Amino acid sequence: MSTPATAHEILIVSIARLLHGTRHVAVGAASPIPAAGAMLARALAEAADEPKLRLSILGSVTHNFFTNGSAELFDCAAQGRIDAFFLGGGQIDGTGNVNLVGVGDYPQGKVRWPGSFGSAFLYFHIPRVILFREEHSPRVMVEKVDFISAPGVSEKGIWRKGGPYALLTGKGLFGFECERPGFHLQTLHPGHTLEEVIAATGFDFSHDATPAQTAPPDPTTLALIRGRVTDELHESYPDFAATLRQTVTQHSLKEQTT
Amino acid sequence: MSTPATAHEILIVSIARLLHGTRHVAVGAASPIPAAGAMLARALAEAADEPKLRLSILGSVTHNFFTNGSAELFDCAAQGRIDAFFLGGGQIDGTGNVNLVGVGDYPQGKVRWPGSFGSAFLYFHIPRVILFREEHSPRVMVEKVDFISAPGVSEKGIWRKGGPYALLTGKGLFGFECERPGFHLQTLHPGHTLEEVIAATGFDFSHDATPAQTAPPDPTTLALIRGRVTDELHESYPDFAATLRQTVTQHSLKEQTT
Amino acid sequence: MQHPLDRLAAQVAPGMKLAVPVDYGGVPMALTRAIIERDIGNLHLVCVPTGGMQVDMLIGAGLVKTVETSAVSLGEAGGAPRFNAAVRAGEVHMLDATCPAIHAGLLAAQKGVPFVPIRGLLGTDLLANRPDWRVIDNPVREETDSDPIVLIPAIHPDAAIFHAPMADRFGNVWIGRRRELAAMAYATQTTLVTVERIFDGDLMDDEMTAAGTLPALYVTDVAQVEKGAWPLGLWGEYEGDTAEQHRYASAARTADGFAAYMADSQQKGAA
Amino acid sequence: MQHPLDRLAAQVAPGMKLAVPVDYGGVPMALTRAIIERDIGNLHLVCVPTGGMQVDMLIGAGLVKTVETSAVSLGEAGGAPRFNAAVRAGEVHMLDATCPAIHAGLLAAQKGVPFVPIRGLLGTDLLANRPDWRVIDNPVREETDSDPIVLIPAIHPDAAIFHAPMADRFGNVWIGRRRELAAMAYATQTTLVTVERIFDGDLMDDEMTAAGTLPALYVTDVAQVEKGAWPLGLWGEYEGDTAEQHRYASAARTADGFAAYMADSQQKGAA
Repeated sequence: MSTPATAHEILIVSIARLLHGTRHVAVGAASPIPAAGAMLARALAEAADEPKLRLSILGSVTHNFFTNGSAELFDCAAQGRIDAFFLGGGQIDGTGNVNLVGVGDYPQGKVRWPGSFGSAFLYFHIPRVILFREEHSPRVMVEKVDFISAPGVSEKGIWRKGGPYALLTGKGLFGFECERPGFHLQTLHPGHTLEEVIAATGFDFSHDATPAQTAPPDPTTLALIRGRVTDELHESYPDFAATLRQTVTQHSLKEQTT
Repeated sequence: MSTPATAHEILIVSIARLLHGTRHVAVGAASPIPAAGAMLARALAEAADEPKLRLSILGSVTHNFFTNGSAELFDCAAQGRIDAFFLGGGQIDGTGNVNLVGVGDYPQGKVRWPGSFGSAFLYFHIPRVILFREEHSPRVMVEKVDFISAPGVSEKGIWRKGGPYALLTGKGLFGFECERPGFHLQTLHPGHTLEEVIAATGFDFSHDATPAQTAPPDPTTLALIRGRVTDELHESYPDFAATLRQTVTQHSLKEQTT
Repeated sequence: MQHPLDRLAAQVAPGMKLAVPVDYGGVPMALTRAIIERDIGNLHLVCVPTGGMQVDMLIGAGLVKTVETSAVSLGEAGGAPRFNAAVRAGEVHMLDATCPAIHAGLLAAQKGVPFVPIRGLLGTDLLANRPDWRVIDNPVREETDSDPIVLIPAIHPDAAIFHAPMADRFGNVWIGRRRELAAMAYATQTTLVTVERIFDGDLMDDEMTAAGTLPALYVTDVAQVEKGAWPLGLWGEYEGDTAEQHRYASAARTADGFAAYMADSQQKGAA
Repeated sequence: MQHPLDRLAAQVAPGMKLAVPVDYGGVPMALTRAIIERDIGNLHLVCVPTGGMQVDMLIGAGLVKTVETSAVSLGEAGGAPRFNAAVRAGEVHMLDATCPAIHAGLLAAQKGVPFVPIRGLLGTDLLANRPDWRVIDNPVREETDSDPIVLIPAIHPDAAIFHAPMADRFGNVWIGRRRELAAMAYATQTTLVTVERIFDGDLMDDEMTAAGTLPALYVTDVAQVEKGAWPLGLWGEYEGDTAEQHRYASAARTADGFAAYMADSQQKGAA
């Protein structure tokens, strides 16, 4: 029997589920877990004989389907050709606002992050934007972001075709409800509790009395992650692919010794 | 002694004079005389050690400096990188309006021509637009065009960096005076008279009592036209280059027999 | 077995807004004849940015309702006879434009914006006859005086069709420096391409070939048709057949001459 | 004899608005060090669309007055330390943008129009802090309800600088599919390029090479500098030197560390 899924593998399978039914997913340059999730979704679609999933990884050679310079990703999104994308965020708040700029009063805040990148545009254009941040702590999941790089919702009458679809963290998976607006805790990852998530989250969110657990990948899916997906990852994220392999081994050793 | 300049050679040298001091000249696909004039201007600039003249011939392989598709010519003009261009016109009127669309009431007129091409844009952007039409008759040189593809002048407050610089026909050369607005006959080509030009022109123009004659090319310039320029023309306009050669020969035979 | 050309033609539906390339840019003439055979009518042609023999033939065959163009001409072979006759007879609806306005409309579609501004055009009868084009006072002007500027709304063709030198088996198409072909594809959801040959390999694998490639992402279907642009030429591949172009130009001067030319050419195609 | 790099650097003047490429797009690091040696200050950097080590170094050297960018980061090597410190200290004027807004501003310059519209951005603090960006009611909307849309004014850099694989002796530069480099050049009147090697021939002579070529028309000057992007990589040519990038990232955490790193690297350059 194979070793149980690691925390990273739980994230990867969660992402693959969120991407089910999409045709073209774009992933940022430094996003190995979203890339792995998309690769898994592609492999699963192939196995189920569903339409092909195309994956564009910014900065990758093999997964770069663009030939019109760095503007093409944005044009492509605006043409409705990208179904899903990932956004991180130094701060994420309860209405889905994302802050990639810094902490404190802009511009001379206490902390400066790189900047908003394409978020202020892509959040409006791509139907399934998955907010992904492993760190789930009160400093990241805040009540109100200090700077809105990209807003979670827009007023009626504002042109908008995209927005938050889910929030995936190291502790759980949230859906986004546009009407409220706000997040709803869907599942807790194995080993995490509702109390822990409430304590780690600076914003209010809705949840069931006893949230379900994030289902681990079934054995076939797990085998795909550890085989094909890890191999495919190697080209764009060699370090992360190595880490994935190592974690599984350590995990397996730990299982054997306990 | 060489044969005197032919009518075509008078046009070619006139164009070269109009282009003096330009750095980049664009020429339409079916414009052999403007192309020859530009090639001569380039050769003269080289001989005088003046800045290099660049010549873009639309549709030519050797003279195509563009790599961004058919929009690039217009972008390039808008960036101020094209100093001179040529416009023809089914009708041209006394305020420099150009009609490339047709005769009669638009759209169902008596005659339909191809259409306005880039004129409605380039006339606003390129400083020296040379109106060039060999046929100088009342049906071409009209009092008022039936359809304005591109206006000769614009009201104050309209953004405009370019416009008519000269009108060159088979009979003479006119300058354009923006303030009036209107054309001023500068020179008559050899063999043509003021009376003839007045009769052939549907619009009023100013002129001296006794207009000067268009100066023929000096022997060195004539040699350049018959040598280097005709050779260069051959790539883009083989038929016209052959015609040029033939005309000179016939001209020369005629001279000898008279 | 269905000919690949028929497979492509079957994806063109009556009433479509169809983007077609300039005469020297890669005109899919074989596909055009297949469209005429299938009698796919009521078309709205968007010429990028001018039209030629292809447009004249489609009009002559009675398949065109609207022509959006900055010009239609047969080039060296003269005016476009069926086009000119149809305009005079009021048989086609004209949307006269200027080249960069067509490019601007496609660019707006590419960028996902409702319009793109353009300088020039003010005071023309083109603008006077295009109620869809708007004039506004430039909102970012630095001086307080007014500064009118024209806005060109996005052009969203239903399909783009063109002919190119090569494609690979993954659907990537090599368009070289004819980037208006990419602009056409970006602006639409259906792009149908004929090519001279199939490239054995992946055009995206090498930076040199990739630089001139329209990615498969934008390409709906590809069919190999040798001499697919004939009697027009294809840049870098072959010259136009000027004798045939003149033969068409003189035949098409009358509706009957046009019909005879087309019947003859269909017969040749069937042979 | 003057080194070609000095000839290029001499064409960068204090106070210029300088367009610089994204880290993986061909950053002229050798030219950047030449600019720092010459102490050309008061620069307004336009990052197309993000900046990295180049921007951080220029800021660390005290040469930057304004940064117009959608992000500055050292990528795998972490945050950009001199940039972050300068922003916190209020030493640089920030024009925070989003990637496609930078592209839109350059596009407006390329097209010779005062602005280009962009979807999105409404409700962001980016827009709130950019009084130069305008919001208007979409004039071509079909419904009568209001439809606010952002206009990005044209960005006109004084010069663009980048590094590319090759140029020919006529000044044509091969940029492959990195077409934002062309966009930078179109938008400015001065384009200074360093290249790995000189192509023996005319890049415009062959459709295959021409497809990825920025024509000499847009290129002011070219200098051959092998490994001109080091310690960054150059697409299709060489990988970035990640050890050196990390060495920079950790040295530049303090102003002194940065100064020591730069002195060391100038010394190496001189040796």
